Amino acid sequence: MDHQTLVAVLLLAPLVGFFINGFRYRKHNHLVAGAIATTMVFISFVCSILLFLNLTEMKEENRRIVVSFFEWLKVGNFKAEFSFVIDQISGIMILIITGIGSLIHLFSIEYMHHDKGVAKYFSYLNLFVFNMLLLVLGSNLLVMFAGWEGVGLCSYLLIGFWFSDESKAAAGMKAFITNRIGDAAFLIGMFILFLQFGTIDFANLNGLAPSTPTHDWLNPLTIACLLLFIGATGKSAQIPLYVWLPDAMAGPTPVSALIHAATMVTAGVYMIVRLNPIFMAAPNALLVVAIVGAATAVIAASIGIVQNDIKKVLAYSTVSQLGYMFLGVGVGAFGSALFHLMTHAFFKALMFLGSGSVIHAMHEEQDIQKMGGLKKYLPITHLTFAMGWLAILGFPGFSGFFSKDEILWMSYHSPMGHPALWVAGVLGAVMTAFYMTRLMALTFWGESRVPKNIHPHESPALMWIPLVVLAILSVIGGWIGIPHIISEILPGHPANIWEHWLNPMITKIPGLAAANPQEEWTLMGVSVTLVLLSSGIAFIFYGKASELPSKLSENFGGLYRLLVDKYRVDEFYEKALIRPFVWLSENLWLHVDVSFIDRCTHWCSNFVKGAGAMARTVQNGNLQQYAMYMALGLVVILSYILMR
Amino acid sequence: MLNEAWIEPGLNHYLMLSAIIFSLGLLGVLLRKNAIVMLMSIELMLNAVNLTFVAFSKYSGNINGQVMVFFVMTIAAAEAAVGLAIVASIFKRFKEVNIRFFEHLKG
Amino acid sequence: MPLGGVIFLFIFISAFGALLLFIANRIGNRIKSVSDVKSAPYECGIPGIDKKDTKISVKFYLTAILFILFDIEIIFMYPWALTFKDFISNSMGWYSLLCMGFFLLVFIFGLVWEVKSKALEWE
Amino acid sequence: MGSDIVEIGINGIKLVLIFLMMVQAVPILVWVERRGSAFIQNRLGPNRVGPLGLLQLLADAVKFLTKEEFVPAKGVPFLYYMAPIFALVPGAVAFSAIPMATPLLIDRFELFGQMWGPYTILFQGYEIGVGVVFVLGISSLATYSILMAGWGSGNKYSLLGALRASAQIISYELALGLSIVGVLLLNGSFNFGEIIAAQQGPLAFTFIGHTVTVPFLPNWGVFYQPIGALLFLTACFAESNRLPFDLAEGEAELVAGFHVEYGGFKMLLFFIGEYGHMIVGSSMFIALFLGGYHFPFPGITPEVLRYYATELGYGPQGVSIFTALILFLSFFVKLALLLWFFIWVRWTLPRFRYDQLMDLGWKTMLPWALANTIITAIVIQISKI
Amino acid sequence: MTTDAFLFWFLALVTFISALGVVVFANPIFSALSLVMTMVTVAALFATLNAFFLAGVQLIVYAGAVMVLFVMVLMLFDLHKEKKAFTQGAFSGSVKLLLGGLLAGLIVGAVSMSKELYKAISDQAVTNSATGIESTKALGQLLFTQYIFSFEVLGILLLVIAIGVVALARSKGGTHVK
Repeated sequence: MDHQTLVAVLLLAPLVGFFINGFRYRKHNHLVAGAIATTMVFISFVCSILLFLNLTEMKEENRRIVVSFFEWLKVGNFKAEFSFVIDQISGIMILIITGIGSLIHLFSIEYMHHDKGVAKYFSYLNLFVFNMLLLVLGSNLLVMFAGWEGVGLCSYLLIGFWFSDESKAAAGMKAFITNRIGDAAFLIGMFILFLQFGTIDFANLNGLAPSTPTHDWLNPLTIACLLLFIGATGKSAQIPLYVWLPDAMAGPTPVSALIHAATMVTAGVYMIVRLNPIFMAAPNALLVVAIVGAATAVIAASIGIVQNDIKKVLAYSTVSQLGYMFLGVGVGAFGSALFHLMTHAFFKALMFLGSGSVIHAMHEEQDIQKMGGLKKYLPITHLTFAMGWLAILGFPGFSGFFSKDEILWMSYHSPMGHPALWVAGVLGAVMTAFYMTRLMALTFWGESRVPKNIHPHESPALMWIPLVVLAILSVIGGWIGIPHIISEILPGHPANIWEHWLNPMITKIPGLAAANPQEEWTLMGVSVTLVLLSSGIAFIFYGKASELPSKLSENFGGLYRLLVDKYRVDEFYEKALIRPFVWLSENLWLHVDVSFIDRCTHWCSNFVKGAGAMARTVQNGNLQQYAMYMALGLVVILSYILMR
Repeated sequence: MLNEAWIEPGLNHYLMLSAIIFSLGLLGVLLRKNAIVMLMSIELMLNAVNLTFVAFSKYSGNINGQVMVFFVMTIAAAEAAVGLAIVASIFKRFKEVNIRFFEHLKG
Repeated sequence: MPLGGVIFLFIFISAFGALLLFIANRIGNRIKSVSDVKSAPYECGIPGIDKKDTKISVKFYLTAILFILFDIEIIFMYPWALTFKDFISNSMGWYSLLCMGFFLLVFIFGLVWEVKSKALEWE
Repeated sequence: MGSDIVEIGINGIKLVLIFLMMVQAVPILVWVERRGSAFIQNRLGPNRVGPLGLLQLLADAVKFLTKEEFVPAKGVPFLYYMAPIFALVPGAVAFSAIPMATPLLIDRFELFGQMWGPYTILFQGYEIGVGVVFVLGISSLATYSILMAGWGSGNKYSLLGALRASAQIISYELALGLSIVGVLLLNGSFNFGEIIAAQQGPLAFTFIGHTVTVPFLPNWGVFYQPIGALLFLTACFAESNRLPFDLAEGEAELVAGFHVEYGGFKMLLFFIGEYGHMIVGSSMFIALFLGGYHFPFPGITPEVLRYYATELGYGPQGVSIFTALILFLSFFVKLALLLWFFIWVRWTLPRFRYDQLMDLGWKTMLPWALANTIITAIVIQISKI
Repeated sequence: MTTDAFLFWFLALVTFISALGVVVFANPIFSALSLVMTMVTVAALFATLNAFFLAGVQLIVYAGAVMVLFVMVLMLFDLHKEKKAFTQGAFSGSVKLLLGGLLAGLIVGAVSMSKELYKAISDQAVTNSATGIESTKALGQLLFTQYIFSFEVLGILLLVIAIGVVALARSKGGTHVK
């Protein structure tokens, strides 16, 4: 098969699945619908592998597959092809999306089998995969934006999947509206880029990016980059638009795993990596990205410490990890950010699915205070979850270690970084270690606090097979990107495949000094030690069922309440943005609209009414008279043309 | 006036004939009350246009015009089918084909 | 130019027929005044009902409409049949077959639908 | 029609002759029909007037001419008279497009003190490049005669008969039109001349690289398109409103269909029209499926005939006339046999019910014709004939 | 006056008269039959323009199918000569007549004053073949290559119409059943 067919199959297979399940969602039971949907995504996965293999066989200089289907839009000098590009970045992304996607589809078959709308669920999931592929593969901003909107829609549909519950429907709405704010910014950023460069094609844009960075805050490039970043904060749940993601946990758990952990929320990171030459030309924007990323990492992690809902903990963890990715992006370590994106996709999908398994076992109970000691009931889930736990901690040798360490190191070492960013990153990592250990301890270890009427049981094979696959990936996934200093002490000096692979696509950081191994070892040692320490404390706090947590929360009541209330951001938004807006609207309505504009319009309408009464004689419903006017117009135009 | 060159038919002759027939069809649409006759007049207009297409096709040596006529015929036949079906279902209920009567069907 | 022949034949036959009828009219047994009974529409002997408002099945024009639509589809097959061998010699036979295959698929779908919807049933 | 006045004249006379031939065939056919039906039904038929009742025709003509003339009270006189006249037109016009033999070559000759010629006179009314489409198009005009008659009579029975007849005709026109697509696919031509020329000689075709020759069979379309031929012939029966498809007349319920109010010579014209349809259908069937004017023996080709004629000492003009006449004989015999077949079927099969008739047209013949088309196309593509 | 010219003028005259008949006959059935005549002469005009296949299609589709439908429906409805066949209103009527006349006059005037278009290239054109087979084949080639999309869409359009017409014929007429 040639590339065109492969890409077409890759894209269309999920869409076909969407149509099959979507049109017959009342007829299909969970096995039929699940089999169709999973097969379709698996077909896509196979296509991705084939394409990726094709990619590896190509020469390094022009390692890209461009497939153009048709010209989508052509207005003046604005031209957008409906075309797709597969290069080092999107090649990896499609593997992640379709690979993890098919695992999660597989998991969903059993997880959703009690649900009535299971075929609808699968059709949405397939539509999501299609849109995500559109987003990732699009060779220009417009196609990407189409996918961007599409995943937003699917996210909305899936968060509000159980829309009969009002709060869940509201959560979907919240996600949608919050995303919309970001999307508007994204769109404006896109327009500015087009005005600036006259193209929206990624290859052309990246080629046209100025080589000398601009430090002007009001430079259109900086503004465009900031606007695009606002779009990214919407989709990737960063400050200030992160509030939707925790609420998005209202959706089915596999959805959280696929959309709100592994793929969609990383779209912002992907977009910035995709446009890295442009962003490199606007260091001010990158600085903002780094600060926002670091802040998000710390704040989200701190909220995560006190959450009791298993999925909420994971949600804040996701926000925090996304913060890491943006931190990496912000300091110019695009490759490391993408690396963390991948490892995070592995272990966070794993943990979400694991939590899904737990929730399934607990009969829809999500409060970790009511769990504990689940180790003996759910051995496989516990083991795999523990792998994810070690990975997210950054335990040496696990995947998260390599990627997180790389970002931390770069935030210190890169000329665009700053020690303060490193400190923030380590702080975030320490808190991450704390709340993840707390989660493990409260859920799996210690005394059982399970209510009497619930009898936890291990999930069926269809559910734990994806867990095992993801656990293996979480453990070994990091070894393709071993830092130099570690590879030097390892036998055979394994190369950093990841860096080598992405090298042609990533702009070099100007003025990057050679790494000082001693410095790097030190920093790594510090962060790992702190992380281990923190998880040890958490284990003592929660694993041993001590009194310490409650004492602490009493002593630091204010801080604790603040954390439990998630820094009262939602309330702040309510007070600072929504209320004034409503007040303004009401006043505008009462004083401007009713008393002034309405009068104008009434006058207008009266005028129109009068004029209409006169003109009505023309508009009498007589078809032949209408035809006569047409003929009259024809005669007039003809005589004008002839007499000219 | 009636010299030899004028008698020999050329593109202009066909165009003029088509214009006249088109105008007749137009008058039919404008003046007749019977909806079916109006539909027939529309067919007449379409035929006139087809004639123009074919004439241009011949005199420019371009077969595209004939393909267009083919399509126009199809669409015209389809239009007649739908139009007559509508008129027929109105007639079945109201026993009326006067176009002015159709105005009362709105709303 | 065969067209001249066609038109000639058209006119000739019409004239011939008219002439025959005229002769028959002249020779035929002509009646001075045709009685009302004789000229009344044939009604099997029972008194004729003046009202011509007979209910005639809508099937007739439905058949005619469907005939138009299917007839056009068949007409579209003629240029295809004519050029099929040319397409084959340009090794585009399968392409041509595929194009017409899709068209025929729609055609068959329409036919099956009409049969299923009982539009072609005559009680 | 021709390049000079004499050629135009010859062609005009030829057209008139073809038309008169068709008209003249009708009394003979009526006689054959009556005698044939009597033969089939084991009775005598007309046998009083003249030998074997042959002069019955003449007596009938006289009777028709002297029938009384009037227009029904509710009728529309113009349409009432136009309908029988128009019934003649489509049959004759379509029939003239079908070649009946090879062309005649006329040497130069002197007339009115001037030299004329040489001419090539086609043994057909006129040669139409898109003959098949032409014949179908002209035949489809036949409906108007029926509708005009039905309306012009001002009688509800005749109107109902006309509507039934026209619904039947158009329904079967679909199957008719579709059944010849296979032939068109095989020949890639609308021209009767080319289609007939392709059917010359022994049955020979190429199938996936192998050339198969059957020396004792002619290369006729009916061997390639048996289903198409069957459907075409059936549709021809329906098109000419013959039994078993004579629902339009329906003696029991419609008393005679659209010509219930007609009598005398006008009725005769309708008869001529009906037989004209039979003749057109038969000759088109001959041209498409039965090798046209070619002999059923693959050995006797026009070339062979020309050779014999040359051997007999004829000049080019004589050779062409000899060949054409012999081939015309072949055509004529085929036509006569087919017409007899029409008559035979009429007196053998009972009539369909109207719903059965429509079902046959729409639900049986149309799908079969479609299948035939598709299979033919696929076989052609695979075997690359 | 050549044969071609004679044919053209004869056909033009018949076409004009029958087209006029469509508009002026008070009895719709005569209008329809007049239109049939127009269709047939237009087919003949196509033939004078060497579009033989189209002439045949015109006969089959228009004269043989569409007009049969018209005539059948008119007969089914039992429409007789209408007492008021034309819309009333002397003023609008005259304006409409004037418009029709003006339109025809403008086009005819414009055409007659313009030079002969395309005279030079008309000789070697593919559409000038005597038998019409080449032009028909070219038409088929074009239909199945350049216009293939329109062709398939037409197929679907016809299907939609077939379904819609059956639905319409079934409807008891009107959505507001009182």
